[in-house]
Amino acid sequence: MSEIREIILNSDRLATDEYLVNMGPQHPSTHGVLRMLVRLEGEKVLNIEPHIGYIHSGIEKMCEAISYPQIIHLTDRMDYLSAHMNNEAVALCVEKALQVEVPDRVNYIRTIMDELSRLASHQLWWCVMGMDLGALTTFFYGLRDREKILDIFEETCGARLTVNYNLPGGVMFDIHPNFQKRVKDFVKYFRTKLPEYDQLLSGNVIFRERTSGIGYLSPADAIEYGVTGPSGRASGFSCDLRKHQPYSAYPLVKFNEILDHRCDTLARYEVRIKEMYESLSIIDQLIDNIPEGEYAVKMKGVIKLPEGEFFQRVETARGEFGVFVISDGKKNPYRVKFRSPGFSNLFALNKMAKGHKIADLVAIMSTLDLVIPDIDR
Amino acid sequence: MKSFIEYIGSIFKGIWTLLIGMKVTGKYFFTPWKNVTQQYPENRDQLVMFERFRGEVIMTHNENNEHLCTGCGICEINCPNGSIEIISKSILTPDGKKKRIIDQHIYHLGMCTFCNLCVKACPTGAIVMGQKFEHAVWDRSLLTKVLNQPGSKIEEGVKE
Amino acid sequence: MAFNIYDFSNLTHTIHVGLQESFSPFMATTLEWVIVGTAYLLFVALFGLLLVYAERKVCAAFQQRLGPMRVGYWGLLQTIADFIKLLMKELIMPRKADRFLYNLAPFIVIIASFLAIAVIPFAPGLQSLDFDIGIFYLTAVSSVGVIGILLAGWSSNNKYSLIGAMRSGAQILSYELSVSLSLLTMIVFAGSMQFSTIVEQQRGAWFIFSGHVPAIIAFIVFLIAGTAETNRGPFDLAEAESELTAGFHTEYSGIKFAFFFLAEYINLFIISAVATTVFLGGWMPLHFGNLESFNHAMDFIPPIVWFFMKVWVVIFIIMWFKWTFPRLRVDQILTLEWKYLLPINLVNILLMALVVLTKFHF
Amino acid sequence: MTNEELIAYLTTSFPQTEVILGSQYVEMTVSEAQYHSVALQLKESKDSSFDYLFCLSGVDYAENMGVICHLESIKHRHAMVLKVRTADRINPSLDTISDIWITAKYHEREIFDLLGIKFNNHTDLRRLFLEDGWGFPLRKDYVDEIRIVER
Repeated sequence: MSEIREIILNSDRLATDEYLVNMGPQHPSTHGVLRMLVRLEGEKVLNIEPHIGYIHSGIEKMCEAISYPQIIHLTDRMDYLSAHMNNEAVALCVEKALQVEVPDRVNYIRTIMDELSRLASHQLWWCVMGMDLGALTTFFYGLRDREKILDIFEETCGARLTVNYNLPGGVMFDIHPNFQKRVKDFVKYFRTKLPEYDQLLSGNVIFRERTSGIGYLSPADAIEYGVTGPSGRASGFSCDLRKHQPYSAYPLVKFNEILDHRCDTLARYEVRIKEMYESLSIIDQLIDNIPEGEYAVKMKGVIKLPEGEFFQRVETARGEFGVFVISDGKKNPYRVKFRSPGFSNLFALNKMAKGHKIADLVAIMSTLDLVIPDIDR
Repeated sequence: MKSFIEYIGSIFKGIWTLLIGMKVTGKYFFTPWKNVTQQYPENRDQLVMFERFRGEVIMTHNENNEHLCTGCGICEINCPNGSIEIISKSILTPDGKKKRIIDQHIYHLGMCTFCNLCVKACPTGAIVMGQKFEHAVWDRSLLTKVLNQPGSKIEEGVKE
Repeated sequence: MAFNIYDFSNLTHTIHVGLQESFSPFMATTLEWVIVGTAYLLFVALFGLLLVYAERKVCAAFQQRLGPMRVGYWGLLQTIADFIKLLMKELIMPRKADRFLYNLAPFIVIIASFLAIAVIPFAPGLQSLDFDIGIFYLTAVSSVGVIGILLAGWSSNNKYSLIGAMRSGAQILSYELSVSLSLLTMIVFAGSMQFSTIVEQQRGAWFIFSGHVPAIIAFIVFLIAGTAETNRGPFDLAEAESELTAGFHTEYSGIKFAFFFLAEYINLFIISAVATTVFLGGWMPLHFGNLESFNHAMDFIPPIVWFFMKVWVVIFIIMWFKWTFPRLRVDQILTLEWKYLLPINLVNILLMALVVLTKFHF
Repeated sequence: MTNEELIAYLTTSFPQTEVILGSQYVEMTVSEAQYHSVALQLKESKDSSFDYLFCLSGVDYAENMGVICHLESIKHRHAMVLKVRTADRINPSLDTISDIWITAKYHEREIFDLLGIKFNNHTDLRRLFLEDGWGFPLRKDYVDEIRIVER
């Protein structure tokens, strides 16, 4: 047998060759304009080299020319699925620099909105994950439920996706009178729909076979590559900033940091599904107790940060989002750096997908939950 | 023998999970009245946007064709994208003083990101967010709008 | 002309005799060929369009949507509009494609489907080919299509296409085995490979009832393997939209793409029609033992209606698979065949032989 | 370790560096030559064990270029900032730390792309976002008359 193999491998006529395939920039599974140079041997993935920058928009450069409230609205456009968390990061950073204490009401509103956007993001991730694996129906069920959250956003913030709801020192509007009722209705509704997600996908034997044992990322590698968020926590890397460096109303609520030590695609999937349950319980704890008070602190017309360096980390739906502001005392920052979760997560892909099949590469990419503007910035 | 039983068991368990999945989709198939599709152009009349929805910047005018804009330019400063341009002019008030008033409040809808900062900053509440969302036009130049209506003037008693 | 909705043999016989009397034998045979060919072409085109429309509506209903609603009443003319659009599209060919094979591939695929459809008995007298090796012929010609797919993948000089075609080849070759073996199980039961005989034997009870356990197992296996053979549902690896963009027909456009598309749906019809004929009694009405009045009422429904009702049920089930399950991976698809379906099938044949020997059937 | 303990630890371990308490984190400024060895020691040492590099940013300080590393220890849950400045502004270069934290490999590529800081011994130093031949947009003297509109 081995002799035949030898002959086949050495023969000129039957020489095998590696395949170099460009996945993207236009490819159904890259969810945006990401190009991956994939080296294949038949179906097996030998190496992946991500090429990014197709929608690099120079947000960091733009930020150097505009004022702080205006920076907030640009962060919407980075990780558009966690737009509210990104907004909040900048707002918190400015508040920290100016040592402004925001009212409790603001903290509560921000935390509820955070969790709602986390839910919306995870719902979109879930339906897209199903679609990547070929179960097209999940896409519509996920979006159906997400619409309800977007309606809540629209009623209170005025926009569905790029909400721009935060301002330094508070939020832009008070919550809408219907807000609490709508959120409670949604939580009740979504608690009935979440088990359906499990029935449709999580329990499915094909799905479990497709995902378990695929895309192993060891805890040490997760830290080394800086893979945060649900992807990192599925590798046992305890990186939930809501727990470790609580901000807004997170110190007041009880919730579990979901950790999984299986480190594979299924673990990353289940961490996100469990996080949805946690988010629901956080909203439950907060929604009835929103304290009365002001929805924003009165700030100066032109906000100037004191000279210095300020860093704020928040936990978005994809992982750790950091805002690093270097101020020289003017109304524009001297330098702004956004530490985006997708950037670090993307480059762990090669480590995870090497040696698996093309179909697994798609599944692994799905569970990393990449948003390309977040990577390109 | 044990592995054989596991083999048979795995078949039945697998089929069972598949059937559970089919139950979910089947349930929706046989309850078509729960469909969530909205027939968009047909349901235009029922479509009411939320009052805070940010569709475009508009300037409110009362029945006498008067607005609240003083032409101070704060919205122009606050706009991150430069989508607002204020063109003001000087007039002589009846009591003989020179006064700057708004000539044209130009709004580039195509550049606007609907961040609401201009509305938030406006000291007199002259501009608000409108709920219209069907902005598609054939020519890009149509997206540049003049918000104050022709012949309109500032309402009496608005503080500068 | 003696037209009878319950039996088409009079009609076909009258046409045959009429043609023979008016023309020379050669002319008459040629004309018959033309008539039959046109009838099949028309049927396939119309049924294909209907199937595409049905698929879109069914999948919409599974997904809580409405599906096409704009063209015609409830979007009935949507697929016709799509077809016209496809006809008007420019035919694009990659510069380095193998011209001859690239153009040949869609025809091979669609011809294979046409060949297979010839043996399907729609109703009494409505079957153009009825030989004694009908099932054998069907399994033989239905696997010709894979050659077309392999050619398409190879000749379009596209990496995605080639991967898709190779997947499709591996998949269809494996699942051909399961389709044949599950049909073989029923041949053991029926004792014949002729479609008309098989249908006739189910006059009392359909095979899926009279053959009980082994027949049901064979039916399930046939459904799974059949879905895999049509490259549909959870087995659509050859197209695998999220992995290979469009798989083997990535580089095809216009009418050539339409051929692949149509062939896929005809294959769906063929698999359903074979399942109907072999397991669900073909055009035979539903009869229950001694419920005389019920049986009589069932007899009023014409056989052709029975046939298409059953076909639609099977098609619906296959569509249900497609719109519920995630796609399998290429190694899992082979595992499923060689480690699960094949052993089950072999044991099942043995079981069926025992059932037939002991006459433990209805 | 608390910030005070960390300051004490860092001043004793790295006597030739400058350690201050910034607005939030302990900030340590090292010279160009020490940069790599200090970073390595910060990661390897049991007491500090800064194993997680959560942000790496390049800054143009008008007279020279700087790189700022934000480090965290997963074991001890303390964080610090490591700063370094290059000597040259036009052709700045630094030792890479991508052999210490893998994630730095891509952050360094980004810094190289946007600020033009060269990292010695980096295995794969190419532009990340922009085309070859593009300027370094995050430098303060970058001009682009077409795309940058001054207000």
